[in-house]
Amino acid sequence: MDAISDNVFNDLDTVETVSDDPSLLTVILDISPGSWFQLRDQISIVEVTKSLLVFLNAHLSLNNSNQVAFIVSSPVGSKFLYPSPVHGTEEQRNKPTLITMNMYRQFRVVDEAVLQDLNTELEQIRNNKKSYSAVSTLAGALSMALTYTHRMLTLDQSIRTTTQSAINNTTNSQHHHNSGGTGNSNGSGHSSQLSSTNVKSRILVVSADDTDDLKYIPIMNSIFAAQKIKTSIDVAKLGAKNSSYLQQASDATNGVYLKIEDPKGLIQVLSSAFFIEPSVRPLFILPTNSNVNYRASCFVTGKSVDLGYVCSICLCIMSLIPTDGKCPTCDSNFDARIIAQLKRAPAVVPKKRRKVVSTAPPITP
Amino acid sequence: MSSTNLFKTTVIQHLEELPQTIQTKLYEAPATCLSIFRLLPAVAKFFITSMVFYERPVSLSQLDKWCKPHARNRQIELLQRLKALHLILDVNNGSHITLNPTFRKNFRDCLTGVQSVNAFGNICTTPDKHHVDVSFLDKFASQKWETILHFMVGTELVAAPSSSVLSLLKLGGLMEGPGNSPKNLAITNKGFQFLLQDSNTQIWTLLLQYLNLTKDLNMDPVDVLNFIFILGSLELGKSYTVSHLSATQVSLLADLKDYGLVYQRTDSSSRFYPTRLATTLTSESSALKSASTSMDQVIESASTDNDLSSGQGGVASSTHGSIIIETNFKVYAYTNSPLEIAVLNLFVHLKTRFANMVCGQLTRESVRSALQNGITAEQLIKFLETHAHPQMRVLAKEKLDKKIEFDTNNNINTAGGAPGTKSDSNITQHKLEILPPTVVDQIKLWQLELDRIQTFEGYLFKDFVSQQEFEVLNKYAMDIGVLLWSDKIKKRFFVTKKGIDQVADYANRKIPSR
Amino acid sequence: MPTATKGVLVQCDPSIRALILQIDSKAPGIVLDELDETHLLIKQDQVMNVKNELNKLLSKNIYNPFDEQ
Amino acid sequence: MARDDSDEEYVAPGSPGELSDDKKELSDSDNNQEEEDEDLQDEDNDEDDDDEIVIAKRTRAKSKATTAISDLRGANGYSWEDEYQRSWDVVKDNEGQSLESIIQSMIEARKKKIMKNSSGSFQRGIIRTLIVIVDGSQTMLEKDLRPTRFLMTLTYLVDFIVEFFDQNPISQMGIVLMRNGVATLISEVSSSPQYHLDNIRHVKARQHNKFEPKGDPSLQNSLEMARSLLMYNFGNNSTTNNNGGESSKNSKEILILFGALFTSDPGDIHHTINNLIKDDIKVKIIGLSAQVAICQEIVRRTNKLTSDTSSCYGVIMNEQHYKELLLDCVIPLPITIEESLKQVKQNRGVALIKMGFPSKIQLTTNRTSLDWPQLCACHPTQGSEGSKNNLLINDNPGKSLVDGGGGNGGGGSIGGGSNGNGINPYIGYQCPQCSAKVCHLPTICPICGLMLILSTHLARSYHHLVPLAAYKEVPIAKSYKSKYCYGCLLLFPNGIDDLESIDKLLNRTSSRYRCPKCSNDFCIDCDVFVHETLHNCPGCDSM
Repeated sequence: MDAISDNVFNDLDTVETVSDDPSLLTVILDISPGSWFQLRDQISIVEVTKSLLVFLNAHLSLNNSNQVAFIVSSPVGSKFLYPSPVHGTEEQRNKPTLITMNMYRQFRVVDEAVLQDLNTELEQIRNNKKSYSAVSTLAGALSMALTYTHRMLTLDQSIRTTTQSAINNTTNSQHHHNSGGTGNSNGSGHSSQLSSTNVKSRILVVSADDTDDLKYIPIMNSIFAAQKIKTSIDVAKLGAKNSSYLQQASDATNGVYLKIEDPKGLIQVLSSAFFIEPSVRPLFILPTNSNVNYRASCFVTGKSVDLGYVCSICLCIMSLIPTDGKCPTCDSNFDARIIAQLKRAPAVVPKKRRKVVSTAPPITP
Repeated sequence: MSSTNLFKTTVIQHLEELPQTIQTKLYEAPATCLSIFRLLPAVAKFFITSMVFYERPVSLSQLDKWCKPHARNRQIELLQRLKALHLILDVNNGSHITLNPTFRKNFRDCLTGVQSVNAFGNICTTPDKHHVDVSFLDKFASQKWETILHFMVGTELVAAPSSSVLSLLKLGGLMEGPGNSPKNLAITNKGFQFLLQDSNTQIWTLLLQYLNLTKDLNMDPVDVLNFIFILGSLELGKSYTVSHLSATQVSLLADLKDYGLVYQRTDSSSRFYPTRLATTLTSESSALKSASTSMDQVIESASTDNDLSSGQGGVASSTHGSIIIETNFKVYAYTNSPLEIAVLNLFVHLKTRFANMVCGQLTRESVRSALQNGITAEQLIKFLETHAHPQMRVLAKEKLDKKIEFDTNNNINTAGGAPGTKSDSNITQHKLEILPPTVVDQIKLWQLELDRIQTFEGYLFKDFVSQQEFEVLNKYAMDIGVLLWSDKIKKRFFVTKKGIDQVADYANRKIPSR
Repeated sequence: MPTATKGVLVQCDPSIRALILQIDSKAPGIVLDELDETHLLIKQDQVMNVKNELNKLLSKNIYNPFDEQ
Repeated sequence: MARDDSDEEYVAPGSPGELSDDKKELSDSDNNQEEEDEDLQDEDNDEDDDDEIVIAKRTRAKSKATTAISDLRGANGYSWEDEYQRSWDVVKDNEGQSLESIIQSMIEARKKKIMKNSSGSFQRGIIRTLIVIVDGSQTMLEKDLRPTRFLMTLTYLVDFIVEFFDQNPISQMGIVLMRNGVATLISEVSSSPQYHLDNIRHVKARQHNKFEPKGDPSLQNSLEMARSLLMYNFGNNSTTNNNGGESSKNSKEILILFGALFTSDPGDIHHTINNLIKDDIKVKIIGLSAQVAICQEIVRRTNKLTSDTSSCYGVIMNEQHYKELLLDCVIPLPITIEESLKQVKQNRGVALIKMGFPSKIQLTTNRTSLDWPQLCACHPTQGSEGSKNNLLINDNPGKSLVDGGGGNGGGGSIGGGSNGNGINPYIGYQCPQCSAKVCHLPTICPICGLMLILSTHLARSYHHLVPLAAYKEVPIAKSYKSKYCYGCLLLFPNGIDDLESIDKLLNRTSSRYRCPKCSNDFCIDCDVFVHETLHNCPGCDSM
């Protein structure tokens, strides 16, 4: 076959390789009140949401079969705002619409759902004292985004009988109610099963949280799962500091991480740097403005460490040798002799140092 | 994907050829902006969005920084395209570019939802006495559309489409024959090719023909295009008022009704319903599939028999593939629609027919007859690919994944080192092979076999006296581009039929004068 | 003085050329001139004839799965 | 090509055969087996068939008892022994009950089975060193696995390697080919999956000449080679330090993929077994044809099992089962009670390892990342063969540059030089202790000897340490409190009004799987995804 160099055989190769496959964009907005309070002079959650909605609209306008999801993560819990399973009940429908009726239907459906639910969500946070102290639930939101993405990626053709019709019911009823009884829409409900094998997906995390007190293991698990289902995690970080976990998340999944200095210009950044579709990523040089820090965090103090001790049983990372000689996580007793060796003052003489080293398992001979 | 690209380029091409004034007028309608944006290639979309919210001109060198070196060519090509559409404009002597201000404003309005009231059609607020639901619209659309297709394949016992459709078919070169009487029309090679495309492409082909007609009909092409693009953004199952439409658009409405794009109960009715064919005009694939439409209906009826869940109906109407091809060239198509069978019959040797499927085989003869009808191997392959059974798609996908997995595997240990970067470049090395490669190659070989000889009419010049004489004429023939073949040693060359007069003249002038 | 001969230039691969010559040898008067390895000059009115003959010859060597049935 | 997916599905019929009969034969065949071992070479062809059948039955009985069998294919063991099952036979028409629900519950049952529940916190030897011994003897040319045993083994091995390093990122592996009476090292001990994959591909490419399966296998030779490889990679430490802590944090393992029914050894294999025990090396074996007594002994003694060797010695029944057995070996071995007791007795704690978590160095301009080759301090420690083949930049200048500052760094090379190990020349990592730059992780800093690792490497193993509790299926009821899946918003089917009809529909499910911790309901797809891939409960983490 190689000998055939006729143009009939070459024609296909010259066809544009970048496909216009539908893609799924999941936006995760961290609305923990503490962090946004810090930024109150610069931007408010509502303003950010407005920018994000325009961003979602732009994503929808790329392709009729493109889909979006919107998840908020707050100390109260993570929740889908769109597609929202509870949305569309009678009371909801009678509420005054927040979005002008003239907006393009696909956009309006999404924007309306997000704005309405965001308001109820913010209300809840206001009434919930817990929200001022609790830790971030970003890991949970990421997990939800991944399960949702997984669902969209692997709508199995062979089991169309129930699952797909069910999924269609979800999305369709969605449209049905939101758009005031459209009946069967040709929007996401349809495309979801049409494109089951070639949907591309990505996740955008918008967070202003500077505390970086994310749960380490769940975040890491999410990253690996994202790698496996080939989903990029983009991160737009507002606030003062970089988040090392989120940096790792985007770096490990070929995502875009940007720390946004001026939140006022958020929409411009969203519509350029964060608008690189997964299908065209190979063609672009991805923007970045930070060096990724792969430091782990200490299991005891929660601080990030670059030189630490690792329990050989449970692999937990410690910045200090525990005083009781016990692993804080798995309770195993550490070998006293090894601890003694490690506790010895840092050796200047290379020979002594080698002794320290020798307690580590050699990975390379 | 490939076939949709086909129609996209044709629509875009059509738009590119329009004069700038018309283009700018087009960009005044938000719906049109949105639709044109959708028709652009993915990379172009990115450039546009990155400029929508950026007021200042962008320097080209800045733009270059976005692209990886191997994508540079594509980027330049795209920018040319966008310039032809006048979506981007040169400023500062071509060192910077900026977005067309009209387009920028309207597209931005569209995204932020502040556009004028009428931008996306005017919904009828009053309920319709005659209830119209989505399934009715689907039925209406497919009936209308299939009538046209059936007429083209020559299925008997089908009412001929309206005369406007017929003249359009004739004008587009899809059918030919004396007069406009339906009986006299016969399908052309182009018509065969037309049949193999998906319905979106087909509709666009007809609509573009229609656009060409607008001048003769004294219609404003901007008005027509705007209306077509608005149709693409309407909601299925809703009725819209006719009263807001311009006179041109109202007359257009009547024609679109003939194609099944819109439903209007009577010509004087004050409301119209867009059908699925219309609402998916600017979208990817969810339109009725030309040949598989009827097969969907089969599934649909089957599923109601089995009392499956209610959601099934909607699903089925957009299922696409139904054809399975094996490596031994056997073809199985789950269909009982005369239309699809007729189309298949163009290039498949059909052997057996069952209640819900037909079996056949791709043979040299069957494919040759298709090729002789002017259908290209490329088109056959594309048709088979787009209509491949989902199961084939799934299998192909699995195979591809395996290949990529085997090749890269570098996202395992490089948790830190951006796994995507490498594997992405590798993905491009493998293509999704939905059809068995043997079949694809063989179809191509059959096409090659068909043109084993290439023939050119013309004249052979020989018996030159001197080498110099030969050289002079040979060079002249080459310069005016009519030389097909030449042999310096034997002093002979061959020129095309077109070129013979010029070359003979030249010879007469040169040789006697010597 | 050069002469111009009207005809049809046929471009093909050597194997096809051989086949055309074979056709010519059976029914002479088709090929006007043998130009080189891949080119022949044939009579204008014989083009369809040559194509048909060629197809017949080529089809001989093709396996047709329906022949057996 | 089957249009209907269910054609592929073999649904297990009810419990077949009687165990007692098989067990009787089991003891008989044991005798057979012993004889067989004594004159391994003379194994006769005409008796072969008989033996095979007996042995086949035996393994079948075994597997059944331990339930570690493929549940997708026939439950009779060998798929070809099964009564022919038509997928449509399974579907019983229950007076107009919808087929759909039956099919769905079948699918769910299948998915449920795919998941293997392994909750409960284990201490595992997570830093593993594994030597895979692949049989390359003549028997591997058999075509009972398509296209040949050998080729299929290599194909599966690729999957295994990928999976192994995915789950055990800080482990090492080596591959030995057992061919023509000798052991050949085809892939050195390395922690780079790419390196192994390249070598496997190499073997695959030359399977018809250089690596053609040939001759007899020698277990002893290969075990000895594997042992020396393992000892070499551990030796330095245990001799200098002699603290013995290795046994708990590092496990030394051998996995044999054995197609033959005999071994042809130069010496006493029992001696080798004793050595293996002494060095605390654990051997797992997957047999491709039948159980062999000597294999059983190796497995039993090295794993310190009493009688039941089925957990470490499996004989495949079909291709699917082969894959399952192989992928079972990916999961780190739990530390046996005996060992942990030993630790307590000797009053020796577990080891604490000092590790560095280097930061990534990538040249960046203001906004964009740049791909720019960098120098590094590490040298191609393994796969020098490979690095010779594809050298990006001349090796020599790099050497002189790094040697100037390097202590025991040895020869340095420019980052791209050692591409044999799948190293990206554009990315560097800086040792937090001595600021040397290395080009790949995990590794040991060539300058200061600190173990360098990415936190992500460790993190990949964490889900083994904190397993997610299995979701419980919600019992069938008239109505449920959840309407949709918490993870993916899939609508659940409604409750069944007619509870009486359930008896007829044996397989019917509620399609809801509830997390015991957060009490959120998930669909079967999310359940599988959460437990197999994500290892996070979206519900628990969102609270």
